Amino acid sequence: MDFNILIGGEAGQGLKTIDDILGKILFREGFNIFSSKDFMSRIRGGHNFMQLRISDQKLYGPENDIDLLIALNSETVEIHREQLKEDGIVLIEGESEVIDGRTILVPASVIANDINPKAVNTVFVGAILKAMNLNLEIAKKVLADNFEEELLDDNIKLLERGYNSVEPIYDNLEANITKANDEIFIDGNSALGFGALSGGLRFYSAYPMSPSTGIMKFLAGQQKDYDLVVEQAEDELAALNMALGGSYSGIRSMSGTSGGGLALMNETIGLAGITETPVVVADVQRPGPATGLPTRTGQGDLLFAINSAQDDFPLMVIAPRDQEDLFYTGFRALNLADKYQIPVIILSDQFNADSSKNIKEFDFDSLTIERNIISSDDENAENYKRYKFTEDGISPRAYPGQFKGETVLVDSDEHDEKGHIVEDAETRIKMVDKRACKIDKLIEEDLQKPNYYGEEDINYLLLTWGSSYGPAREAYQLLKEEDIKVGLLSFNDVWPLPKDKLKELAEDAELVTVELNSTAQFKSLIASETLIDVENSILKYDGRPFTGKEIYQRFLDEVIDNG
Amino acid sequence: MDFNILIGGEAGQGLKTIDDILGKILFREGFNIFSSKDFMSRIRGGHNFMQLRISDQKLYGPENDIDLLIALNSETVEIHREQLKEDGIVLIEGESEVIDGRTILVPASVIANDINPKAVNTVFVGAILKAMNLNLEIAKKVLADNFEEELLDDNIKLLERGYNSVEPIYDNLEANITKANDEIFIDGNSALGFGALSGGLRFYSAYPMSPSTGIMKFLAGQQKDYDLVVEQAEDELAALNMALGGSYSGIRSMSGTSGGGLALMNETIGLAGITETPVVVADVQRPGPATGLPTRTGQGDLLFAINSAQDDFPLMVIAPRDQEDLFYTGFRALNLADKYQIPVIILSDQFNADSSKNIKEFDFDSLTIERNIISSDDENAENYKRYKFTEDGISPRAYPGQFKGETVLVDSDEHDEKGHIVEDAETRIKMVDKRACKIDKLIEEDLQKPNYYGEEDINYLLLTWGSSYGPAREAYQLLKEEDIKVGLLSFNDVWPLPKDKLKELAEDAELVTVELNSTAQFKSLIASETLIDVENSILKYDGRPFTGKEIYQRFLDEVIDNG
Amino acid sequence: MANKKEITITDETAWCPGCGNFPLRKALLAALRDMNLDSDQVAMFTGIGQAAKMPHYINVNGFNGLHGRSFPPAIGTRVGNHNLKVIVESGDGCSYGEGGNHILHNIRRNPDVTHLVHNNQIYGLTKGQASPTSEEYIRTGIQIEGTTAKPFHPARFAVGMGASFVARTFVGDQDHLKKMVKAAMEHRGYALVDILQPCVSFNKINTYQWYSERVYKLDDSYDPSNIDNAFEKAREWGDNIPIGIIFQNEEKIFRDRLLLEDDEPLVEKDFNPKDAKSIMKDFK
Amino acid sequence: MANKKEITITDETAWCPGCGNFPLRKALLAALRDMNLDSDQVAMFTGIGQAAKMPHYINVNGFNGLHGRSFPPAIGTRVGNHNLKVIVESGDGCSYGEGGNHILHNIRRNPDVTHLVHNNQIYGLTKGQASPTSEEYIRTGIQIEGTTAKPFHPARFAVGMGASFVARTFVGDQDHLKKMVKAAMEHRGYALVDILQPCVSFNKINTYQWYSERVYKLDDSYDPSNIDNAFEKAREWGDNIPIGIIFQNEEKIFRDRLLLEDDEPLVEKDFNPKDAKSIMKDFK
Ligand SMILES: Cc1ncc(C[n+]2csc(CCOP(=O)(O)OP(=O)(O)O)c2C)c(N)n1
Ligand SMILES: Cc1ncc(C[n+]2csc(CCOP(=O)(O)OP(=O)(O)O)c2C)c(N)n1
Ligand code: SF4
Ligand code: SF4
Ligand SMILES: [Mg+2]
Ligand SMILES: [Mg+2]
Repeated sequence: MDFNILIGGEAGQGLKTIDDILGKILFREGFNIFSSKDFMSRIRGGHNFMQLRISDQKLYGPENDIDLLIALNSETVEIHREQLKEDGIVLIEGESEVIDGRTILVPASVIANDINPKAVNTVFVGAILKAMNLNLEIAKKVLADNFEEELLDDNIKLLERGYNSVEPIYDNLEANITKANDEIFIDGNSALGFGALSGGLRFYSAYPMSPSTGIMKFLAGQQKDYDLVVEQAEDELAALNMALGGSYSGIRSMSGTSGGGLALMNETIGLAGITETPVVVADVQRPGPATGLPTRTGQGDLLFAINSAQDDFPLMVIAPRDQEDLFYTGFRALNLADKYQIPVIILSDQFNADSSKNIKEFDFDSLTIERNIISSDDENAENYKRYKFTEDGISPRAYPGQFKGETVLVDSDEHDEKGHIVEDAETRIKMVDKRACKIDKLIEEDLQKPNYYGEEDINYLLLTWGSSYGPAREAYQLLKEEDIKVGLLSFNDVWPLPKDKLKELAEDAELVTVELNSTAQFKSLIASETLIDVENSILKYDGRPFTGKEIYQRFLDEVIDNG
Repeated sequence: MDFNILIGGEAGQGLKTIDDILGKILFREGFNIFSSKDFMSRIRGGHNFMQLRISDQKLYGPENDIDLLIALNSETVEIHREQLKEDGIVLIEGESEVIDGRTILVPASVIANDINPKAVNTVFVGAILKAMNLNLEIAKKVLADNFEEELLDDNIKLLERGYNSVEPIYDNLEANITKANDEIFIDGNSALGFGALSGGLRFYSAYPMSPSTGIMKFLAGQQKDYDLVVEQAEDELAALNMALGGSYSGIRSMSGTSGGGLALMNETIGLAGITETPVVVADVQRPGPATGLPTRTGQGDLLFAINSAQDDFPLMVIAPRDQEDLFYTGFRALNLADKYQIPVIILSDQFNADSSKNIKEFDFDSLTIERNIISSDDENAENYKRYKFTEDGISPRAYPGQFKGETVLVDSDEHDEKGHIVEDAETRIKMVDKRACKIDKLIEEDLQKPNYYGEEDINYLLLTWGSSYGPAREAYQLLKEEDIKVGLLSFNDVWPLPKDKLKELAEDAELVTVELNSTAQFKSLIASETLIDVENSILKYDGRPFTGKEIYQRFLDEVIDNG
Repeated sequence: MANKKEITITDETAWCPGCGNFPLRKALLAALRDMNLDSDQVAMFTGIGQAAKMPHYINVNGFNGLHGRSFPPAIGTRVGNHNLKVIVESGDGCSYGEGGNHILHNIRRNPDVTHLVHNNQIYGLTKGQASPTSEEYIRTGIQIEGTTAKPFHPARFAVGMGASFVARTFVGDQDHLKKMVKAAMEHRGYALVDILQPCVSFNKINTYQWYSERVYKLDDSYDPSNIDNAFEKAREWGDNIPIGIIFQNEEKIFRDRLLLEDDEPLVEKDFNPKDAKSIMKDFK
Repeated sequence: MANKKEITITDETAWCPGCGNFPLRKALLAALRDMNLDSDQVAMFTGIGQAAKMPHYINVNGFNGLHGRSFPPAIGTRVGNHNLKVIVESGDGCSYGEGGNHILHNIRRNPDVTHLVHNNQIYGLTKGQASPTSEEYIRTGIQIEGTTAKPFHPARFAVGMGASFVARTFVGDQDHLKKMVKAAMEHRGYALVDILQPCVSFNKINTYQWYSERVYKLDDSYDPSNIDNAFEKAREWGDNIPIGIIFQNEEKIFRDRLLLEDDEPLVEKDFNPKDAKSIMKDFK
């Protein structure tokens, strides 16, 4: 089964509530679920839509063809009519013009008017559940979790009336419930924030920017339960500099933004580099440049993130592939930043951030925090040198006030072991080399290999970084079903670039990157790092995510037909 | 002849005056001259030095071995003793301890005390000229140009007394005067500013930052004679945004900074990209990251400049190779920015900026300003569309108020032909493609090929971008003298990268980039753009420029011996 | 179609129904028309936010730049062509938050620019975080128990800084708003108009009602040239919020300090590279 | 060697002989010693400039960050460890120019931070361009006929903004300077000390003599808790320049508004990933 629901309407009509509640219900019912969102950059009006795809199989991304179209206004039908499957069904407000036999009218406003005119959306949820032939048991519990007590009764009434207003259509969806019990249903921004919080994050300072604000919101909400400070900075310059100050004082600190905000943090990323102050920055990408398409998705910041500031210094860039990865990356990035005393940039994107799916519960047993801060019995605690030369380039880290009589001095100028300004050539060279060699150790000890899906013997290799993994994974499966000898190499760590598996596979396969940008940035990166020629790139830069079928089709058209 | 003078002392001792005056004198005498500076990031004290190299041959860079060491303090002798040639001479203040037979005492303070205790430096100039066996005629004229009338007499007296205080040492330097008459002696920052001014620059807004401030200073000084506004901005964010506003209003506008300031301009460079607002930014590089080595030189911003902001958009990066190039680039960059409606980044560096050499007078006959602003009889003047789709991607440009009843709207969001915000996929794709295709035209019509020096048949190819050209040119000559089959390919335009000549030469030669950074950024760029493997890189990242001999020697050690 | 020169507004906007931006735009249009300005004579510089979308909805020249950077491009345009009437317009977050350094230093420059700030005391476009002007007891998804800083008071700040024109008005009073915009545009120099503008979607505190109950007009007895009075009035906030011209003073403007020879706009001046040739003699 | 805990100063500096930074450092050292602070108990945050080199010349914890960004890292450290005495110190260009937005908003946060600004009315390290506080008639290589903006007056601005402690002092009066630094450090909240500091190399206007002839001390009759008086005093500049505490007021500080459970510094708290496990139930 592969069942796809699209809910569309104006911003401000309460789409998100339908989506949230329905998503949770379907998740709790036990379906595999993938939920994605398409927002406009406005608060009211326009056209927004959400997609809920359910299946008995694990899902990796959204799908264009619609089984059930929930139209909160008639414009939604206009816009999405083409996507409706032959046997697709439309659920729409009662007053609207009927399109064909497969359109079901929901008298949502009429029903809502009786109880709460603003709660049209709950009526719709009821109607949808009936159409899908699911019962209301779980739905009521979800409502109870979502509404304050004084609103709950009304909403349950609305749900039931909606439920009773239509007839069931699908009768065997429930047969497709296969999901395991130990799963959660989480969006990418929350997963990333959750991962960082689990890593002992103490300070998150950021300036609101779509689509990254969800991380801040998740974390802000945890402040009462955890020893955590979330501070809205006056601008992105302050945001990251504040985080550096937090890190300097010894606490784990992080910032988050989107590309335009990252573009204000460049000098400070260099500061983290030269002062060797650990810090994590999440760049939740959207299309640019400048303001671009504020609420949409893209993967155009790869080379910009890697080349984050003037001159050379070590940094790491990680592009988590999905919600699960976002959690573990949030955790791991803090560990790596501390271990190597470097800035770590996490490249997420709107698609990753705003989509939810069912994933395994996070494995907290696997998580160990490693601060790499020296203790008072360390030999380096006396006559403390913040930038002591060591074999692996990593100096003993202490924080101000930690050791009686010792001070900690960090400097944005080139400096000596104590942190004092220097200008001599010899120290400069040693310090550049010291900083650079930390990356060698990172490559050896901590670089995550890309995930490989496929056989040994392939003709084509799909290459993804970050969130294109999901749709590409689906495409990979579709292609394999056609007996095309294809593999998928999905990168999470992108800088430094793990090369071995790529080199091995590249020997016999034709390479194809799949990227949401217009210049094939990953192809360029591969060329500069390995001199390997990527023959094809499936690119998209309209602000919308890939679907698996789309990649599949374009692969057939652009790669095989041209091959 | 190759005669090298080093003048050293503390900051604040008036070294720069000696250097300026002596440089001008030697230039006017008719020597080929190369003058470079090594400053510390402080105002007084420390150790600064300047080098004046003269020759009968054209000079391309500085030289380490010293013929004449002018020591304003004894520390200077300590520091530079090693560099002194066997027959080198030291001129030093009278009171200092005598080092050997080749040390000449100048009773500069004693002489100065009589007339003006602060003018020790003029005494030194006199002594140096005598040592070099040059007469005072030109020197007096230079003093007259440099000093206000009330100070002139005293300074001439000081000059003469200095002259009379020592004996001549070299007797045939004058025989080496070969320089043509139609030359000028100019530093890189002035040359760049001069080029831009000649290009009709109307507005320069910047925030002071070493080593770029000289551009601003040059231009500020022209404000009374030209229709030009130089504005010191509150920060770099303002600086570039102001320049964009100038350009929007229809005037040529520019900003300048160093790497740390460029790191604050990234978002705005993207804004120039998406609004298609022409603008030129000079990044006068210094070692980084962050504050780094503020007064020293480096070439570490190449990849940072190319990947200037989030997501993809067209821009151009030019790295002028010397003072002559800086002038023409300043001019040309404004033309190209206007023609393609893109941001153009000029990558200079401290070595380029603060060095002076004798070059041909600029050829004003070759300069034509091309604004590419439409006039009122253009068919596009009515119902004006700022972002009209055209075949080559270049839309007709007009400025606000230009046409009665027409408005000009530019937008940082993705937009339609009129400049209004859009979010639809179709327009987004067309606009990205429109912007991107401007670069195809640029590559075809305007991209400057690298200069090639050498034969057809070579074993080794030196590759430089920007200012390393000079020292590499000298090294190339030294290597050729050893019958090594070497060529030199010197890039000026680096983004987009002109590839043809490189591909042609790379077929049979071993490639060596020569760069002032620690990661061989040009090598990476070549790999990503051409898949060509650069086998060797001669790198330096201590903040000092290359010398020709140094590259020559390292070539022998690192390339040939390892080859 | 209206005469192309005439300033017009669009039917469509991306603003929420009931938003204070609509009456603001209405009064702005009326002011510009009253002043007989053609669409090509006005240039509007905005940042990013709901307010900042204004140049898409009113037919004047527009530079819709970056969040926080509405102001600097206006300076560039003042340099290039001072014949244009220049309006800088944006939200409170954009103008006082991200753009704080620019207002600080442009008060010092005192350019001939009208600065209209849609002060809805909230970040609208990003869905309701506290802005610098939010009341400290506001609760949002980020400020879950109020803000971590006391509010920024634009008029107080601007009078403190010595701005040459400081006014406050409210979208609920069309005549007043129009009057303030006109006075600002007629003022020679920098003129800040802080405009109280309810955000019906996200600001549940500072509603139309909230403002209506509190604002009062400065009457004729108030002397806006007296800095001490101005500072006192500028500090009033809470139960009584004065609207009107709080401070005004004629001073040198930015352009007066430039070293330009004459009054011809730079954009209209010709230039030939050879005009610069003589500079070469300095390097001889 | 002195007791390691004791705060000491270096012999070597990169400052010019005769620079006002020396007496400034001397008084700072005296103040810190008077307060019995050990070197490890103080953390100093600076930007870039001559003034900003201070942590290299006095032995306390130091974060010598970016030009204009001296302040934000201090906030991060206040979050992590409020047991440290935090000083933000930098030049006038760094603090009021490039860093303008941070002072604006940190006055609103009112963190427990002492802000020492070496106000030499010039950009020293970059060799003498006008700073925001330069007199408008200054001539420099860039401002060839004076500045294009009127000067920024730190005290006026800070009082205008409602800073909780605003003082001005002069390096020529060691006792006063020391007293001001101590008062600022004892103040609970944000304390700005604008320190008049001659730059002997580049500022030929505001010399020791210039300041000495103009400064006068606010006497005991002056009440720094009265905002109207403060605004009047804060505006005095030119022939008579008041030094002393111009305004002071106790208010909520930044830390008071955080949602932290107890007073233990975050840096000393333990954490186990499993503590966060229960959040998973929200996603069930
Ligand atoms: C550099 C940068 N940071 C953040 C954002 C995200 N952003 C867009 S609008 C906005 C706030 C808008 O608030 P305000 O200026 O008050 O305008 P309003 O929407 O309330 O009219 C923010 C934070 C951005 N576009 N660019
Ligand atoms: C982003 C950035 N812009 C510019 C500079 C160059 N810069 C260094 S110090 C300085 C001015 C210093 O003036 P001030 O803060 O008054 O300190 P002072 O040297 O006078 O003590 C400038 C502009 C820089 N380092 N970084
Ligand atoms: S979000 Fe608020 S300010 Fe923005 S348009 Fe809607 S009501 Fe107006
Ligand atoms: S330049 Fe001025 S401020 Fe800097 S050290 Fe020298 S005298 Fe002091
Ligand atoms: Mg707002
Ligand atoms: Mg200063």
